[in-house]
Formats: sequence, C-alpha cells, structure tokens
Amino acid sequence: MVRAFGLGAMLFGVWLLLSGHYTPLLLGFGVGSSILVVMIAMRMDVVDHEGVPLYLVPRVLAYIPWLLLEILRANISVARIILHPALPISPIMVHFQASQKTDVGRAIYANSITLTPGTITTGVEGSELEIHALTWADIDGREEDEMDRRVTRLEQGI
Amino acid sequence: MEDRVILRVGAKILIPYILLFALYVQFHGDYGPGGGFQAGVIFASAFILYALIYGLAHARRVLPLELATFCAALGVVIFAGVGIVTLLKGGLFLEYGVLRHDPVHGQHLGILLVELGVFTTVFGSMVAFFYSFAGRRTGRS
Amino acid sequence: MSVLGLFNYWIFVFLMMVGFYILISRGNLVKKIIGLNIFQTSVFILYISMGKVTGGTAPILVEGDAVYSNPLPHVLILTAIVVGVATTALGLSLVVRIKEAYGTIEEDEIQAEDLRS
Amino acid sequence: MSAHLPVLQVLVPLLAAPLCAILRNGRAAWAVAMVASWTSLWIAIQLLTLVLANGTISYELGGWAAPWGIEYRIDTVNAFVLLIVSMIAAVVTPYALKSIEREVEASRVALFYAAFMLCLTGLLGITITGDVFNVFVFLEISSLSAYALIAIGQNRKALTAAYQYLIMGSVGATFIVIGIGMMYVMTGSLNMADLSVLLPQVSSSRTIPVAFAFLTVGISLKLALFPLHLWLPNAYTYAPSTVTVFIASTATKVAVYMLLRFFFTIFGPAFSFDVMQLDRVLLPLALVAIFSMSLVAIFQTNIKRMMAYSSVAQIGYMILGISMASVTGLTAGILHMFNHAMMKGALFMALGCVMYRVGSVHIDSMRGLGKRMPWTMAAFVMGGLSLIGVPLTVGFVSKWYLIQGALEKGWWPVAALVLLTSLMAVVYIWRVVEAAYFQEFPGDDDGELREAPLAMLVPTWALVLINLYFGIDASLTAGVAGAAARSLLGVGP
Amino acid sequence: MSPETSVVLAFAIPLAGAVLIAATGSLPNLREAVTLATGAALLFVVASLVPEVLAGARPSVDLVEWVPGIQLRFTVEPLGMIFAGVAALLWPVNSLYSIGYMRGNGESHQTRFYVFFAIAIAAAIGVAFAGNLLTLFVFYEALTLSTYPLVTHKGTEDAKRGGRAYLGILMTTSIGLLFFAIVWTWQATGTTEFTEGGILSGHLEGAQVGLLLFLFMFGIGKAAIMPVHRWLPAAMVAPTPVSALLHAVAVVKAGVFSVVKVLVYVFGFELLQAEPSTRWLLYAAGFTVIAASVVALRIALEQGNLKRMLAYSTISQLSYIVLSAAIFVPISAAGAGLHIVAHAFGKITLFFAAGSIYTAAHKTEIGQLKGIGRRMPWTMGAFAIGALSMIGLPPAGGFVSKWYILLGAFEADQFLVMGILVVSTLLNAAYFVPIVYMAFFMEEEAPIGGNGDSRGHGEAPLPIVMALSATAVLTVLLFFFPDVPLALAHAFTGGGP
Amino acid sequence: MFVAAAAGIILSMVLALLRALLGPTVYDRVLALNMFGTKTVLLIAVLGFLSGRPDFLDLAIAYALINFIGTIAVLKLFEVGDLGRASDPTGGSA
Amino acid sequence: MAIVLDILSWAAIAGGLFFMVVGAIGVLRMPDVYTRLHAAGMTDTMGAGLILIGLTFQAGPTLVAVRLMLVWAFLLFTNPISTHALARAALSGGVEPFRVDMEGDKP
Amino acid sequence: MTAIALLRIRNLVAVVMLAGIYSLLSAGLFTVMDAVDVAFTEAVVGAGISTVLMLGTLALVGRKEKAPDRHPVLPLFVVLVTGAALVYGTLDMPRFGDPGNPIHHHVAPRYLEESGHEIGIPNVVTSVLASYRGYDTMGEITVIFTAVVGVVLLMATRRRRWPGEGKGDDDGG
Ligand code: NA
Ligand code: NA
Repeated sequence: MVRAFGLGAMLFGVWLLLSGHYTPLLLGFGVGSSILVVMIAMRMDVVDHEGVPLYLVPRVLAYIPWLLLEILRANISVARIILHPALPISPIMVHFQASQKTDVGRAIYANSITLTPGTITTGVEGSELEIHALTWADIDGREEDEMDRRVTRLEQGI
Repeated sequence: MEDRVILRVGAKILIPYILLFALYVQFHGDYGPGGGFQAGVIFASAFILYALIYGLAHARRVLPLELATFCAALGVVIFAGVGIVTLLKGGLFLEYGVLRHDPVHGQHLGILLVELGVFTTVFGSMVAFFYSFAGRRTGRS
Repeated sequence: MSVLGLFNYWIFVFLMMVGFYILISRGNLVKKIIGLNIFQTSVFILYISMGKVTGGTAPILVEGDAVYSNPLPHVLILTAIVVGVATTALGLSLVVRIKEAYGTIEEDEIQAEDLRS
Repeated sequence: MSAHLPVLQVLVPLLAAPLCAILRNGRAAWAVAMVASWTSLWIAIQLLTLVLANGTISYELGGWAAPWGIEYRIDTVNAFVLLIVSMIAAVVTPYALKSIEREVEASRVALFYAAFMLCLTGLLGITITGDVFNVFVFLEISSLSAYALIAIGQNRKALTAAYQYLIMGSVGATFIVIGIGMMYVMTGSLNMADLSVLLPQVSSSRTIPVAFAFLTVGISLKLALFPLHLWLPNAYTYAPSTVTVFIASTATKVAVYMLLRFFFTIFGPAFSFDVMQLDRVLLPLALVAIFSMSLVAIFQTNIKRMMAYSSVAQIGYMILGISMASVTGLTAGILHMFNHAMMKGALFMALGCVMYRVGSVHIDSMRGLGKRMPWTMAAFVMGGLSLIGVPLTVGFVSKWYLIQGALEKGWWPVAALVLLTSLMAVVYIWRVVEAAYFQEFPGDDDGELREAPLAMLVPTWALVLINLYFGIDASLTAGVAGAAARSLLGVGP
Repeated sequence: MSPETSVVLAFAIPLAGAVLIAATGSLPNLREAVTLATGAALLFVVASLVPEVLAGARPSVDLVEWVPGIQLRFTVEPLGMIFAGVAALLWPVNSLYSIGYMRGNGESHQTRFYVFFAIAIAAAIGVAFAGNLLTLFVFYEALTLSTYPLVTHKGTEDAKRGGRAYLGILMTTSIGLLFFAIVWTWQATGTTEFTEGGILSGHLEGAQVGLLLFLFMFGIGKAAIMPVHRWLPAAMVAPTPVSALLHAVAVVKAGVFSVVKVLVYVFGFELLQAEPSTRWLLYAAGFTVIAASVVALRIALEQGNLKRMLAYSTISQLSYIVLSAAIFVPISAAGAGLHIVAHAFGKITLFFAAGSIYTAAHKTEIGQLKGIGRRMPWTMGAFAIGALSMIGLPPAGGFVSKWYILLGAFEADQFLVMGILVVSTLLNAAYFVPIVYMAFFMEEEAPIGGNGDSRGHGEAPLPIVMALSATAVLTVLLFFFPDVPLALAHAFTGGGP
Repeated sequence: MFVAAAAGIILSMVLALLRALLGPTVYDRVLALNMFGTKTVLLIAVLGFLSGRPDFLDLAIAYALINFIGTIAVLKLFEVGDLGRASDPTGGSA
Repeated sequence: MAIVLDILSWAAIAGGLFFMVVGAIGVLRMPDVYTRLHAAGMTDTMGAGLILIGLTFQAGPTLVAVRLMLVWAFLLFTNPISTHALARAALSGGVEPFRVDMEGDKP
Repeated sequence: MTAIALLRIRNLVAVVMLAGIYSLLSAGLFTVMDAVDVAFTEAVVGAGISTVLMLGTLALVGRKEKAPDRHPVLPLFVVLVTGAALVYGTLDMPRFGDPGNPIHHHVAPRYLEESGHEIGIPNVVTSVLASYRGYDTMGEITVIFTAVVGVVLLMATRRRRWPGEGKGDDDGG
C-alpha cells in the first residue's frame, strides 16, 4: 500500500512537471490519471520492491553524479580510440562476480557498466555478469570494482 | 535460459510512467500536439512492452483480448453517443455547443468526450492487433 | 524560383513512385505492404507540404501575432495515417493466414500452388 | 427526429457494428443487424420520398456550415443509391442467418455481423456525404470490412483474393487521396458543392486534369472497371455466399455512383466530356469489358466465378450509359445500378442456397438440382432471364434505355454489341439451366438433398419478385433514374 | 361483361389455369379436367369478343405503365382477334388430344407439360392482343421461354440439342434483331403503338426502311423465313401435341401474325409500296415457299420422317402468308389473315394424324405408312383432308385463303407471286398425294424382325380420334363458312366484308 | 547556431543510416536504427528551439519511447522468434 | 549572466555534437556489432546528454528545461537496457565477437 | 535513399526496420513543416505500431524474400507514367510555402481566426479534428474498429487444414 501511494505520488509529480497547466480540471485529470495508472500497475503486478524501489530513490540520486563523471571519462577514452587512425581495439569477453544481493542491485550495476562506453553487460546469470569490453584497458578492474562497491552500498543503504 | 533481470526490472519501473505519459498526452491535446489517438497508441505500447517482456499470457491476464476488442467497440459508441446526446438536446449531430449553456463550454466538453472515445478505440485496437499477431503460434516450435 | 518551389513536390513524387514500384513489382506479400506504406507516407508528406506557409509555425495558437501553417491538411493526414495503419494491420493478418494456408508468401509460388491443386 | 434522418441513415448501422461485436453471440448479433438494416431501409425510403417531394436535403454535421464543416447532401441520385444499398442489406440480412451458420465458424459469427454492418455503414456513408474527404474515410470503412468479409470464405483462395483486393483497393484509395489533394490545393475546399463552383475557375490549369485522372483511375480500381477488374472474380468466387451477394450487389454500384458524382457534379459534364473527352476512354473500355468478360464468363465452370465475370461485363453496361453523357444514357446507367443489384443479388443468393445444400457451385454440382431444389433453381433461372434481358424483367428495362441511348447518339455498332452480349448471357445461363434440369443428379438417389431452408429462399424470391415487379412496372425506377440523370446533367426538373 | 374485362380475362384465364393445373398435379384426372375447363372458358371469353370487334369495337386495356411514356397495353383489333380465336379454338382440342397422346405414350412430367402449355397459351393471347410493339415483344419472348420446356420435354440428348437450337435461334433473332428494331422504331417515332396506316411514315425513308424491315422480318424468327427457319425442324424432337402447338396453335402463328401486324400497323402499306428498298421481302418469302416445298418433296421421295416433312411444309405455308402480305395490297393481306386460320386447322389435323400413327403403330417414317389407312381409317381420312387444305383444293379451307391471295396478286399485277403459287401448289400436291395414296391403296409391308407390336394395331385412343376428327371438320367447315374469319380479315385491312 | 546543431545531428544521422544500409548483420541494423531514433529525438528538440516552439518536446519523449519499444520488439523477434513468448522464464510462457 | 549561459550552452552543444559524430564514426569504423555498440553508447549518453544540457541552458528555468531533462533521463534509463538486449540477442543469434588475436580468452 | 534501399534488400527484417527509419524521417519532415500532431502520429504509428506488427508478421511468415525472377517492365512503365502525370500535375500547383496558395484563403482562415473563441482551445488541429471535422474523426476510429473486427475475425481462430491443401479446390467447397 505504501508503495502504491509512493508510486502515485511520483506519477503525480511527473504529471506536474510535464503539464504546465495548473487549472483545477487538469490537476483533477492528473490525480485521476495517477490513480488509474497505479491501479493498472497493481493489476500488472509491477508494484513491488523491484518496480517501485522507493527506498533507493535518495541514494540513487547521490550515486548519479559519480556515475556521470565515469561516463564522461569513458566517453573520452572511447572517442580517442575511434579517432585513432589505427583503431586500437582488443575486444574481449570477461566474467565478473557482482557483490549485490538483489536483482535490483545487480540491474543497477549491470546498467551502470553498460552506460559507461567501453564495457557492455551481455549477460547476467545469478550474480555473475558477462561483460564485453572494447580493450583490455577498459576492464582492468579499477573502475568496475569501485562501481561494484558503490552500487552494493547503495543497495544496502550503508 | 538466462535470467533477464535487466529487462524485467527496467520494464517494471518504466511501464507506469509510460502509462502516465499517455494520459498526459491525452489530456493536453487541446494545448499541444497529441490527443486521443497518440495517447491511445502510447497507452497500448505500455501493454505491448509488458507483453514483450513478461509474455503474452501474462499480458492477457491483465487485459484479455476480449476486453481490448470491447474497448475498440466502446470508443466508437462513446463518440457516436456524444453525437446522439447532441441530437437529443436539440442540436445537430456532434454539435457540441448544445451540451452546455455556453456553447464554448459545450465545445470543450464535447471535444473532451470524443477524444476519450478516440483514445478508447485506439488503445483497444492497438492491443488487439498486437495480441492477434503475437498470439498466433508459428507451428515450428 | 518558380521551379524551385516545385522541387520538393517532385522529391515526394519520386518517393511515392518508389513505394508504388515496390508495391506492384515485388512478389513478396509483406514487401508489397511495405511498398504501400511508403507510397502512402509519401502522399502524406505531399499533403503536408501543401499546408506549409513560409515563415509560419505550427497551428497551435500563441499570444500575439503569428503566421500559422494550414491546419486542415494536418487533420486530413492524421486521419489518413490512421487509415493506413488499419489497412496495414488487416493486410498483414491476411499475409499470416496465407502463409499458413500455402506455406509461402511469394506471389508466384502461391499461383503455382493454386494451379497445382 | 425526421430532420435527422440523413445522419441516422449512417449512424444506425454504424452503432449496430460495435453492438454486434460486444454481444459476441451470433444470433443476438444477427438480430441487431436485422433491426439496423431494416431501419436503414425505412430511412432510405423516407429520404427518397423527401427528396422527390422537396428537392435536395442538406445536413450540417457538428452544426458547422459547409465548407467549414462536413455536409451531408442528398439529391435524387444518391437517395436512389441509398435505397439500392439498404434494400439489398435488408434482404441479405435474413438470408445471412442460415447461410452464415453453415459457412462461418460459430465463434466468428457475431464479428461477421459487425463487419457486415460496417460495410453497410461505409457504403451508405460514401453515398450520402457531400464532402470529398469524408468519401475517402467511409470508402475505407467499407473496403476494410469487405476485405475481411471476403477473407473468411471457406477456401484458402479467399485469402489471396482478399489480399489482392486489399492491395488494389488501397492503391485505388491512395490515388483518390492524391486526386482529392490536388483539387484541394487548387481550390482550398473539400465540399462537393463548393468545389463544383470553384473548379471551373482553375480548370485550365495542368493540375486539375491530373486530379481528374487520378480520381478516375482510383475509383475505377474500386469499381473493377476493365482492365482494373483483376481482383473481382476471385473475391466474388471465394467469399462466403452472403458476402458475395451483398458486395456484388452494392459495392460496385456505390463506386459507379462515385464516378457519377465526380464526373457530373464536381467536375461537371462540360469539363469531363468536352475538355477531358472522357467518353473516348470510357466507351472503348466499356465495350471491351462487356464483350470480353461475357465471353470469359461462358467458359467458366465455377458458377460464382461465371457470375463474377458477368458482373464485370455488367459494370461495362453502366459505364457505357455514363459515357453517353446524355439523359437517356445516364438514365440507363443509373437504372442499371438498381436493376443489376437486384438481378445479381437474386442469382448469387440462389447460388448461396446451392452452396448451403450441396457445398459447391461447380457446374457439375448443379446437375439434377432442378428437381432437388426446384425453388432455388427457379430463382436462378428467373435471375438469369433478367440478366439476359428478357422482357418483364428489370434486365430488359436497362437494355431498353441503353440501346435507345446508343441509337440517339447514332452508335449503331454499340447497340448491336449490347444485343450480342445479351445473347452471350443466354449461352452461359443456359449452361446452368441444362445442367440443372437435363442432367441426372450424380450422387446416391437417397433423397437426402433437400430444398434450401425457407429463411434463405424467401429473401431470394423477394429479390426475384422485385426483378419481376420493376420489370413489369418500371415507371418508378426509370422515373427516379431519369430524374437523377437530369439533375446530374443540370437539365430540366 | 365489358369487352375490356373480356380482354383481361382472356389473358388471365390460361394463367389461372396454369396455377390450378400445378396445384392439382398429383390428381391426373382432376388436372386434365381443369385443363379442358380452362380451355372451354377461354374459348367462351374470346368468342364473346368477336361480335364486338366485328361491330367495330377496339377494346383497349392498359396493364401498367412500363417506363415513363410506354404502357404495357392490350388493344384488340381484327387480326389479333383472328389469331386469338384460332388459339382459343384449338387449345381445348389440342388438350383433348394431349390427354390421349400423353397417356397413350406414358410420358413423364405431365403436370409440367400442361402447366407450360397453359402459360404458352396465355403468352399467345398476349401476343394477339398486344397494343404496341413492346407488349408484343414481351409476350413473344414469354412464348419462346414457356415453350422451351415443352420442346425439350423428353429430356434426352436429342431433345436438349433440339431445345438449344430452338432457344438459340429464336432468342438470337428476337433479342439481336427484333428488339433492336423496336428500340429504333421508338427512337425514330417516339411511339410503339400499333396504328392504322403505320407509324413510320415521315420518320424514316430510303434504305433505312428496307433495313428496318429486314430487322423486323428476320427478328421475328417464329415466322421462319429462310434462313432462320432451322429452329422448326430442330423442334421436331418434341412430343406431337407440342408440335401441334408450335405449328398450328400458337408459335409459328405468333410469328406470321407479328409479321403481318408490323407490316400493316407499323410500316403501313403506303410506305412499303413507296419504298423500293422493301421489295426484297417478296423475293425472300417467295424463295422460302419454293425452297421449303422442294425440301419437303425430297423428304417425301426419300420416304423420310413424316413430321419432318410436315415441318418443311409449315415453313413453306408460313411464307405464303408473308408473301401475300408482302404484296402490300389489302385483299392479299386479308388472304394472309385467312390463311393463318386455314393453315392452323389443316396443319393441326396433319400433326394429330402423325401423332396418332405414332401412338397406335409407333411409326414415324413415311415409308412405313403403306396400307395404314385400312387400320386407321379415321386418322388417315383426316390426314387426307388436311393435305387437301395444304395443297389448296376444295373442299378444304386452304382453298379459300389461297384464292384471296391469288386475287391480291392479280390486282397488284404480281405475276411472279402467281407463278410461285402455282408452282408451290404443284409441289405440295406432289408430296402429299403419294402419302394418301400409299396409306389407302398400297399393301401393308410385313413387319421387319423384332418390331412385334406393329401388327395388330388398330385406331388410336378415343381422345386422339375425337380431336383429329374435330380439326378435320373445322378445316372443311372453313371452306363452307369462311364468313367470320373473312369478315375479320377484311376489317383489319380497312375494307368492308 | 541551432542550425549548426541540427546540421551536426543530421550528419550523424546520415552516418547511422549508412550503417543501417551496410548491415551486415541484422543486429547492426537494429543498432543503427536505435541510434537513428536517438538522433531524431535530439533533432526534434533542436528543431523546437529553431522554430521558436520548444514546447513540443512531448514529441521527443514519444519518439524515445517508441524507439525503445521497437528495439526491444526486434530483438525479441530474433531471440525468441515470437513476440508472444516471455523472455523471462519466471514470467511463464504464453 | 545571459552571455555566460549562452557560452556554456553552446559549449555543451558543441561537445555533444562532437561525441555524437565521433560515436557515429565509430559505428562505421568498428569491426563488429559488439564493438559498434560501445561507439553507439557514446551517442546516447554523452552526445545526447550534452546537447540536451545545452538546450536546457537556452530554455532557462522553465518547464521546457524540465522536459529536456526528462528526455535525457529516459535515454539514460533505456539505453543500457536496449544495448544489453541487443548484445544478448546477437550472442544468442550466433554472431561471434571479433577478436584481435586468439589468445584473448582469459581475463 | 532509404526508399531505394528497400527495393534491394531482401532480408525482410532489415526492410521493416528501414521502413521504420523512413517513417521517422518523414515524421521529422512533418515537424519541419509545422505539422507536429502529424509528426507525433506518424512516429507512434509508422515507426511504432506498424513496425511492431510487421515484426510480428515476420515472426510467423519467415524473414527472407525470394530473389525476384521476373523482369518488371510493366510495373516500371506504370510507375513512370503515374510519376510523369503527377509531375505534370504539380507544374501549376502553388509554390511550396507560398502564402498566396488558395488553401490558405478559403476555408483555413476561419479555423485559425475563429476557433479561438468558437471552440476555445489553442490547438487548432484539435479543434478541426474533433469539432469542425469531428465527423471525419468518428469515421476514422470506425476504420480502426473495422480493422480490429477484421483482424480478430482472421486471426482469432485456430489453424485448420484447408479444403484446398493437397487436393482440387476449384469449387470453393
Ligand atoms: Na557502455
Ligand atoms: Na562501460
């Protein structure tokens, strides 16, 4: 129930951000729409800890700036490779052990890896991630370990 | 088969916002691009995404094909029904002005209602189309 | 200038004809429908280009004086797009059924099958 | 409520369709279709009466005056076509009950009636409207439902037939949209009456003739005008019997009506015939269609297909009448729309009865049916006589006007060809008659094959009787057709 | 009963009869009683019209406005009265004969036979009373279609082939030519009403008149002018009562009747005489008379099929009628009208006799007839009277009509026609006389092996004998009392009796 | 300046289109399609500023959405051969 | 202040364009679908992000800015999912990853 | 370019995706020409639903097109004639963007000038779509509904053996 309310509130928030017309009628529609969507979502069975990870919201917000910085760095390095006349790549597939306990956590970690150019999560089996990297250097383990730690912390609220 | 955790979690989070966006498009069609038609398609696309990731059987449990076709029919009835109400209120067919004392308010209300009809039909139709195609076995399994 | 003002029409006519050509020259039933889609979409573009006013803007009223493009072609084409997708859906469902009944979606093979039986 | 009859004409079947779909029960859907089609017939009769008494009726949808809004505009011509369409629908619906139960799976029957009502809606909508783009919208309603209706035939060829029809029909519709667009860009209007005023001002441009050409080709595709008829024979042959009856009797008529509307009302006869020299195109096409398709019909062994080719030939008769661009010629064309609807309706209904009992309409399956299904075969013979143009049938009335029109123009060979093709109709009809009456029933003589059910025979004979009634007393139909022709040509009352 | 009522009744009675016959189909005796009663009723109604028409009445009834400007209309005038009278008089006789024939030969589908027979009679009445070209055409076609099931009655391959030729030729000519001619007439004159003196005068001239005449004459295929005569021999597959119907009661009579009517009331003799382009009709008819007689003679000499010979005789006799009308003078036209009656009585007698022989002896070939007169004296006696009428000798009706035709030819200085008449009379005599001679004066041949029941047969069943005696008597009566038909014939050509 | 941005985006669209045409595998085409979609979203955003009506960004959101779902659908087709079956075994099968 | 914003904005847009075009070039230059995915990722993340940020500066503190950020958020959210799905599909579709040498099997 | 590629490529999935791109491109053009509502619709339909439906079809019918084995001379001729006619027809059409174009002066001005107080909503396209030409829109959703009826009629049945499979089937039996 808390999740449903939480989802409804978030939906209404998005509505307010999108709308720009704050008349009673449209606000009413906003409330109605949010309620309708929550009802459908419940019927779809997506209102659970995975679908509405309320507890993660503030921590994710804190994680994002770091992630963006990582993304920028990775972008620059891949851009360098692309613009290099010799195209110095050495693609490789590796397997990582993720330290997260939940699927949500693993999903955040896997997606973070994919978001940073140079590495792509190609598979998730239990806690083992399969990763395709553009060069050896991309997968030397430093950023990934750091990321793993941060995501696990985020997940566990440490 | 591998575990599709990434898709599953992603879709779970995303779908409510797609639905909401659809309703936003529906109700802001008077002010910007969009309206019943676009909203209906987007609303349906949330169900399509759901079916793609969770399987058709799941999706049909949430929204059976019968309900989708019912929606497709209902929208037409809503639209034409508005016209019939205007007839009964002494106007011509779809003359929304007679719905309220103030013709402009009447127009507003009429457009709102017929857009709802459009939304209902389009949403139901798109889902019904998708179900029909996705639900047909290839026979080569 | 005079010919330049028509040039865009000709591009759309060309696209239209490519779609039309795919439609009538290909034997694959799906490809025909794709050709039809392209044909129709190109017609839609032609319509919309008729409604454009140089220096105009989208016909959603704003404060102050503005030149708007003609909304009527937009309305017509909205309808036409919807009709197009309806036709596509129905056509594709026919293709699926034909495949099930004949085992092929190539026009000549279907004809051969019909002759054989 | 009578002020709203124009919109109710379309609205009644339109609302019946979703109702049928929602009901999901075949019988209930049938009942809805019955009510809708007979109401629709009643409205059509009222409208024709009103138009004959008071002249053209205009109805502004949404309360917006034309050309800003969409207008319904009913004159003698389309009131007559509305009557044809709704009359056939009213007769077909009771017929459908048994026929469809036999030819369509039970789970699909309710949706069948929904599609049927939509097809009716579309045809009525095309006919009644005074707005060219609205024509396109309702054209698509009727076309899409027709594709689906044809595709549910029992033979797999029904699917390819429907597909072929879909492709050609969509090309036709797109051509029509192109034509409409060109008219629109030159005038800024979509209203027919408005266009008829505005077009002459710009008709010297190069755009309008091209628009005219695209509209003509597009409608001709829908019309199955030779040589654009390729979709028709298979579609008629493999569709369920009821569908063949309905579509063969109405869809091409409405397409002919569209041609009339565009040629005479919107572009005007002066432009169509003096500037575009339309007669030079239509006349040869019509003649080739009449002759070649009659010839092809003779060699068919599937009787539905035979009748389908005959239809292409008969469309040629209508176009021939139009190509004369005279009062008599147009009267012949318009009258034949009605007459052909009635005769082909009766013929296809009789074939549907055969299909119901025998399960085939191959000529070999017709053997000995004269004795086994006397009423059915008698109906077929009567319809056939009408098709040939034997006196006291409607077919004769059509030929009367057609030949008179040709002689007025001094087209002697044309008149002779029309008569020659009537004789070809004798040949193909008589092939069936001989099979039915002079050949022995091939199966076991255990008497299991009975006459078709009454629910099918009565509508069939209703059409047969209409064939006879309006063949004996054609003053009503010929009078209305004549009035319609004069109004299209803008002469006399 | 007003004359108008009688007109409608005359048309309605056979139709009502058809319905009743169909309804009583399962009870043969009742069914045939209905047939006879209907015939009698029709005869009574038609007879009641004769005095009125002779007195100058022209009762006219509008059935329905067919299309704006054209009525389906019955108008009784003397020529139509003649035709209707013949049909009404011969139908009951023919019915009587049919009862004997159908039962005697154990034919199937008898109900269908009587029903379509009655419809055909209704159509014939419709043709006779038609007030305009369109009405004429309507019932002309109805006659073709209603006799088709009769022609193909046996349902054999032969019957089907015959039926196909019958229908094919009659429909081709009527739709292809006659209908065309009618529309042309309407288009040229704005009317299709039969009018004294014709309607075409002043509307058409020159070669157009000849062309239109061509369309009409060959369009009316039932008149069997060569080369459109072929349907008549083809239809010989039909049972004999049907042949009688075709040759005497209705079908060919409808043909020549229509020809005469079109010549008199559509073209008008004045126009026809004024336009040289119409001359061909005389030659075509004359040629047919001679050619058909020659064919008949050849059949007789080869001792071929009797009915086939009679068919060619009919073709020849029909062209007499056309020929005499084609002289374009009133008196020969009156002869033509009278010859319709005379030929009807004579030819029906001949066919009855042929059917009688078939029923009693199962003989169809001329060569088989030796000595048959002694076994079937009534039949062959009647045959002899019929033959006399065909040749045109007293005391048979054929003599009277031929006399008038000859008078007409004389009046118009048509020596060619006179020559044709003389030659054809000789030819007629040449093929009829030997048959009569064979029947009465030659010895019966021994039956050829296996044909067991040809020995020991006697006269045909009673209804047949009654019917053929009646028609033979009528033939003779026509010679002695030609007044009524003659008066009618004169009335329609405008002259007094 | 917006024009320059639009031009740059269009340039990269052309490059993406090139990849879509070159293939060679369908996955390359999907990749190109997806990329193309993203660029269209940006182009629309820029065009909004260019025409002075940036309030039509809803369009961009819709594009992005459709692009995403389309991509998932194509991949689903290739991976499972059927749009109706669940990707996830825990999701059951149709 | 406006000028600062403008400069920032154009810088961001220029940067975005840079990443976008480089990403596109990468998609053309890379040898197989997996390596191309890395290049494509640049477009969605940095390319789109910087351009949208640039536009946000242009829009100022309005709802337009909010919407621009929503677009980016959406892209950031969906990009890894579709990239992952694509790679996954390619692998299961039997497309062998390109290797520079054959010894690259161990981490 | 996309359109031409569609002609050549025989992998149908690729063709479908290129058609999707074509649709996106045209949606871009719509935006440029101020038709934002149309662009929105084309995007969600052309690139969205159509593509998904086509993919759904390909999943059922196979993904390869057979190599064409005919010489498409007649189609080419037809297309050339049609195209030439269209080009000829455009010669007298109003120039692109010309504000003097008749369509901007006959019906449209009323929509642009009056809808603000007649209907009271800023989006003129919505006003015309839902009110002035609302009846067309009702027809439009009826078209969609018709397609649903048709598709469900065709697809919501079990597969069955066809009477024609493997034996003569000329009689429609
Ligand atoms: Na990445
Ligand atoms: Na990475």
